[in-house]
Amino acid sequence: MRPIIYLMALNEALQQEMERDPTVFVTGEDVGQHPPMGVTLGMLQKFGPQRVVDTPISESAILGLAVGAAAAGLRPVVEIMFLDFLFVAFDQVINQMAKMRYMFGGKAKLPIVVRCPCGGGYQMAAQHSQSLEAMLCHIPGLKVVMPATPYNAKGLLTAAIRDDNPVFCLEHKKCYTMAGDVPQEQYELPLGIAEVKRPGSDVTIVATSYMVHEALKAAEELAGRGIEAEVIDPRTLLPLDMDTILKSVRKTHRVVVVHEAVKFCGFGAEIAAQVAEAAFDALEAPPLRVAAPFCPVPFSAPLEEAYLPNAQNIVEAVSSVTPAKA
Amino acid sequence: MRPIIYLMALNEALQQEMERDPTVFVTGEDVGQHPPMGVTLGMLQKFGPQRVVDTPISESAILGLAVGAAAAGLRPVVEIMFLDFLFVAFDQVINQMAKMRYMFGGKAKLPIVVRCPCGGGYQMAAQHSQSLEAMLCHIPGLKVVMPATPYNAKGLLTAAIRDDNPVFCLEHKKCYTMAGDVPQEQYELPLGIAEVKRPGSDVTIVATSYMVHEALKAAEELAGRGIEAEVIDPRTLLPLDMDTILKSVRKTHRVVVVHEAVKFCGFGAEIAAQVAEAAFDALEAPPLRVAAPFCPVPFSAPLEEAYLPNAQNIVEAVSSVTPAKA
Amino acid sequence: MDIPREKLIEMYERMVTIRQFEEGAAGLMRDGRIKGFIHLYAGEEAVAVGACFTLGKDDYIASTHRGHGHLIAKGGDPKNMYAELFGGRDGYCHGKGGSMHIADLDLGILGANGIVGAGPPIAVGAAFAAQYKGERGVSLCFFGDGATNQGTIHEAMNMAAVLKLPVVFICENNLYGEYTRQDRHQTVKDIAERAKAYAMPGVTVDGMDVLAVHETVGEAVERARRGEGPSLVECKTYRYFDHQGVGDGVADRSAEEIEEWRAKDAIVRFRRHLIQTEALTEAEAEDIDRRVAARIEKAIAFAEASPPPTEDELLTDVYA
Amino acid sequence: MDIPREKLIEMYERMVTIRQFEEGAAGLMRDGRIKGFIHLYAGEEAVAVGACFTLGKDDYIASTHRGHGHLIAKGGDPKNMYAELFGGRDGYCHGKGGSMHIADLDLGILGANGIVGAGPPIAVGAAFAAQYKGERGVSLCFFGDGATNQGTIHEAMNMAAVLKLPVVFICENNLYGEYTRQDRHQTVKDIAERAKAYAMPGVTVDGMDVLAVHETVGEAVERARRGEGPSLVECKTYRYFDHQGVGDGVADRSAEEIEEWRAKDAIVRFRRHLIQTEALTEAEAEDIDRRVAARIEKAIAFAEASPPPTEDELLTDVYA
Ligand SMILES: Cc1ncc(C[n+]2csc(CCOP(=O)(O)OP(=O)(O)O)c2C)c(N)n1
Ligand SMILES: Cc1ncc(C[n+]2csc(CCOP(=O)(O)OP(=O)(O)O)c2C)c(N)n1
Ligand SMILES: [Mg+2]
Ligand SMILES: [Mg+2]
Repeated sequence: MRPIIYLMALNEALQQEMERDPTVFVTGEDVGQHPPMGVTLGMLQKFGPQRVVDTPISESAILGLAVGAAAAGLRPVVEIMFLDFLFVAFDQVINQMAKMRYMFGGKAKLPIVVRCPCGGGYQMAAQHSQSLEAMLCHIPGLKVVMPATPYNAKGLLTAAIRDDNPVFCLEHKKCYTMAGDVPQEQYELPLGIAEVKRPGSDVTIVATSYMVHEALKAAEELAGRGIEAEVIDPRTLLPLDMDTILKSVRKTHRVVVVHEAVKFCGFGAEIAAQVAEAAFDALEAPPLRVAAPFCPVPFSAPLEEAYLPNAQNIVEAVSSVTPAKA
Repeated sequence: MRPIIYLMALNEALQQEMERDPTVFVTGEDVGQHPPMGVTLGMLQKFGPQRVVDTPISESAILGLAVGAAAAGLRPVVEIMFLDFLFVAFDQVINQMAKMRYMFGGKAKLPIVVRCPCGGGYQMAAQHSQSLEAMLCHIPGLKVVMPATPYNAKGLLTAAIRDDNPVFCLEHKKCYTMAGDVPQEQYELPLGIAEVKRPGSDVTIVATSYMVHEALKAAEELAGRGIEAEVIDPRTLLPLDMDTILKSVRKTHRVVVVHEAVKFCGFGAEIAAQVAEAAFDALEAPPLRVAAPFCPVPFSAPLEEAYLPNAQNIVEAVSSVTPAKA
Repeated sequence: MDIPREKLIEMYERMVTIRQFEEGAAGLMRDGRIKGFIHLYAGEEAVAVGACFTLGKDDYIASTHRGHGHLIAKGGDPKNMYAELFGGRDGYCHGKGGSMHIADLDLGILGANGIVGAGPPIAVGAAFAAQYKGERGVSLCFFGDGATNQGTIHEAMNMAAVLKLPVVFICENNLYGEYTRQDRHQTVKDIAERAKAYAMPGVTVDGMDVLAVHETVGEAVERARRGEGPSLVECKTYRYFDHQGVGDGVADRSAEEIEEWRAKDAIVRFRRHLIQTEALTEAEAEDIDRRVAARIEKAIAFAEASPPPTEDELLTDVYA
Repeated sequence: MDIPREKLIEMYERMVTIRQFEEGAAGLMRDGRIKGFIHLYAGEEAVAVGACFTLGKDDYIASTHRGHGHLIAKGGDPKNMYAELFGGRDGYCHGKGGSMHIADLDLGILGANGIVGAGPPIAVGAAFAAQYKGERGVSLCFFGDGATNQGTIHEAMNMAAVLKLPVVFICENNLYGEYTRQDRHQTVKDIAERAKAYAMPGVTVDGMDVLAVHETVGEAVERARRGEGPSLVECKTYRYFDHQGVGDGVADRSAEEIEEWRAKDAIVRFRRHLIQTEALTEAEAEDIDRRVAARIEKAIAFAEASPPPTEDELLTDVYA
């Protein structure tokens, strides 16, 4: 293990898997000659233009290329430059890659990974800052991961590439330059297993993507007040490891769900609803959600700051449902 | 009032509003010469090709046309032949029409209506049967209505056309030929107001779109067993009238949310989560959801029947949380 | 072009199979024995057969909502196709897909598709795979005149041209997209013109002449196999039924227009040609027609007897 | 073409304003005084000014991610544009949009756009509105060479052609889409070729020559106003900065190529022309440059002083 940054962890996952499996290739806009976020740096030089394929600006054709190539036996890893652009080509996602296997009676395998940077924090405004994972999670046939750390990024991406289904890997821009220990050798983190980032007995905080870090900050502050929060990162949103979440809530009797997307119809609603249903008797306080307010992501720095959920919001939400101890 | 079918109620709303307001026009594939579901029947003859505009098969251009025309002062009513096709052009929905007003600092008004048939039941399989309202409801800047009866269809569509924001009117295919009393004269049903379809004291059933009818059937059957269900149709999903729902739940202490879309990350999660948060103390049983299982809509009749939620499923869910009385 | 007699006869038989399959399907629909959406291919047989007979087993096709003809031409079995229309377990998709989603990757069929314009990018992907693997495979995609106004087709052609992929784009210009006549949905007459936007060959061919289609597509396929990139072939053709369902098409098109095209019927014409060139006798041709009729009849019986899937299959095959 | 002297001078001043605005923005970005994404227009001034000077107030434009030049050309005020880059309340969008979303419907500006290819369908919509209202208004949309591979642009051109709408499609072919050279993202060289797919006029013009752009676009605009439908005008041009941000562009393009284009600088060339034709003296030209510099300096000061929006504005203007 050595500390590397998140984007290099992704890069390493891609490179090692491409070395291992000649059917893996990466494609997207400028992934070869000028990797937008740097995740595919150095790969064109190493693997050549047949396996690191720059494309025209044509998201539907890029995703369609992945669908056709996967159906014909390859394992494409697509980069969509910003998650926001996926919706230009959403048909290929929800009506094609997600449904082909089922519609064809099990006759197709679509081992596709679609990587997309997501999230705000860099004043990129309403069309380059969104968190729209909830839409993908509503579509049977897809899988969705949101790694928050370099270690998880490498392990989940490796597993995603080896998975025989379309997997979306949503990478928060704020995570790209975070450093963390990552083994040099290949490893897989099985999809669908949550991680308990911090044990605690008083409240369960379920946080996704970059919000995991805000939740951990909040937990530190709460600990100072005598409240021990258990922080859970689902890591995979679809399929979702509810067992780990429910086990925690049955212990803490309280839950706060945190994500950067807007609250209304966000992923947090699903977790809150499942907790309310399956752990009804265990709950001693209403399940709460901390999420963005119902507006597009604003450009201006103070507005964007007010928009993005943070540790302080989490502390407040937790405090409102957890009796003070200290 | 006289009984007319749902699709004629929509037709009447369109025609009367076009007579009243010369800036209203309708457009979409074959809306003029051969209205796919019949909603725009007779309109080309009456209003001519400038106001009833057949288009090429180009959903992005159709929605873009609506956006530009609305920004320039018209009030387009677009038909997307099947809700499933909206995702071919989803960028124009989520990144353009929904966000322009906000991104432009309030300088644009986008009075657009997008009408889409949705839902299953006719063996149209995975790409012509979906219910994906939850995706639209996750986007600030949009409004979403799902009328279940002819009366609501006419009133909500009229209000939608007069609204200065993009409004999606999702019309369940099974509703089109349902008859009901509808006033001849124009009327508006304000967006954002739920309707209590049936009063009851033992459990609240919140159902959307065609599921309202299944919920009413279930309520009849439950009444036979001594359980009085209050059935609520939100009618507008965004903005959502939670007050009416919460008032009911505070009375009945139980809630079952019903929709045809798949459960995971469906609209029901939002209602359940909000109820669990805001009426936590009033709840005497876990909030339940009745919705489709997590798979694409299958073609084969017995599979599709097993897939679609129905009155029986609702009765079972309600029974599991409501003590038997009779 | 020298096509061996056996192949000519096979082509004829395949065209007849498509025609009879569609008439059979129309009958089943009229009788209420099958449900859902069907888009019948009758009238356009020369395109599917002319094009697919240039391909081998390892080549791919991507089809459309009007897919039955392509599937049969590429080797699909009417038994399993009908079973799919019935929603039966022996259907190509075990009843889960229906007419708009029949696929068989073992036959190189990437599926019919309910979304207009969705197939071409997928065909481009299969062509990419062939090129990637260093195989000589090609990928062929069908789409209608109406579909050419979808952005996806533009993107697919551009992508294929840039990456020099072995794809042949086959436009079935049957003059209508649903009920909209071509001159009301685009301002070009020959869709082959659009190839210029990608600096690729674009040819218009008589889509009622199976040999002409075969020759033109064959050249494009050979070009693709040689690594010289994609082409666009526009086939002028006509559908006999309504856009959707089993009407006779007169609701929206003039009786004269329909008559005019029926007079050019591809099967009648090819049969006449085969007899004139003595590839076939009248009696042999009738024999084929009868053999096909028997096969279709048996296929329908097989399909109708196929049990529907059971409820416990509802959640299978969502994920691999 | 006879352009009155005042207009020529105004065009020159507008080009200089764009250049200086962009250099000002680059400076602010380098100093860390503004943040976010900016795509600078320097080098392409002749296109925006040549095109927009054919329009009146009631005509519309739809712009791109590289929008500053279009906005200034159509009458946008540098003060409020800079204020937007600072995220200030006096910005065109009250700080909510930033560089990629500046719009002003009162000026007929349908907005910059962060989504490549999203503008043209919207411009088609504004043209529809003009036609619908029976006005003589036209709508003009800008997009890059890279953008022409997006399906939306194909759809928009086809739709405009079918409905014979008063739109002019202006392709700013600056030879690159992000870092991808044109010959790596499409196989045609002259994008004007693509007009053939819609049977509309397609012309290629020297995008470094403001008078040539003005004349060519002017003809297309007149055609549109006469109700004869859309046209495509391709302008060959070049950007001086990096695709995004404030680098000098040498990271991805050869120094020779950059030099070659800088030698054709549209402002230098137009200035030389004005002086040679005695529309302007050297001194007058310098005067203009200084006046613009002063205006830009004041605009930046104004913008920097503009207070940011307050938190209570976060949720305003989501709905009308
Ligand atoms: C994205 C999308 N838009 C619209 C439709 C509805 N639709 C199905 S077939 C069709 C017409 C297609 O016309 P064409 O491409 O000419 O094919 P043809 O039916 O004539 O064979 C339309 C509009 C669809 N299935 N998908
Ligand atoms: C749908 C979409 N895909 C990709 C991008 C990222 N992107 C922004 S600008 C750009 C290049 C555009 O090239 P071109 O159209 O030639 O315009 P130029 O930047 O050269 O002016 C790309 C790929 C985007 N903004 N939207
Ligand atoms: Mg057609
Ligand atoms: Mg460019």
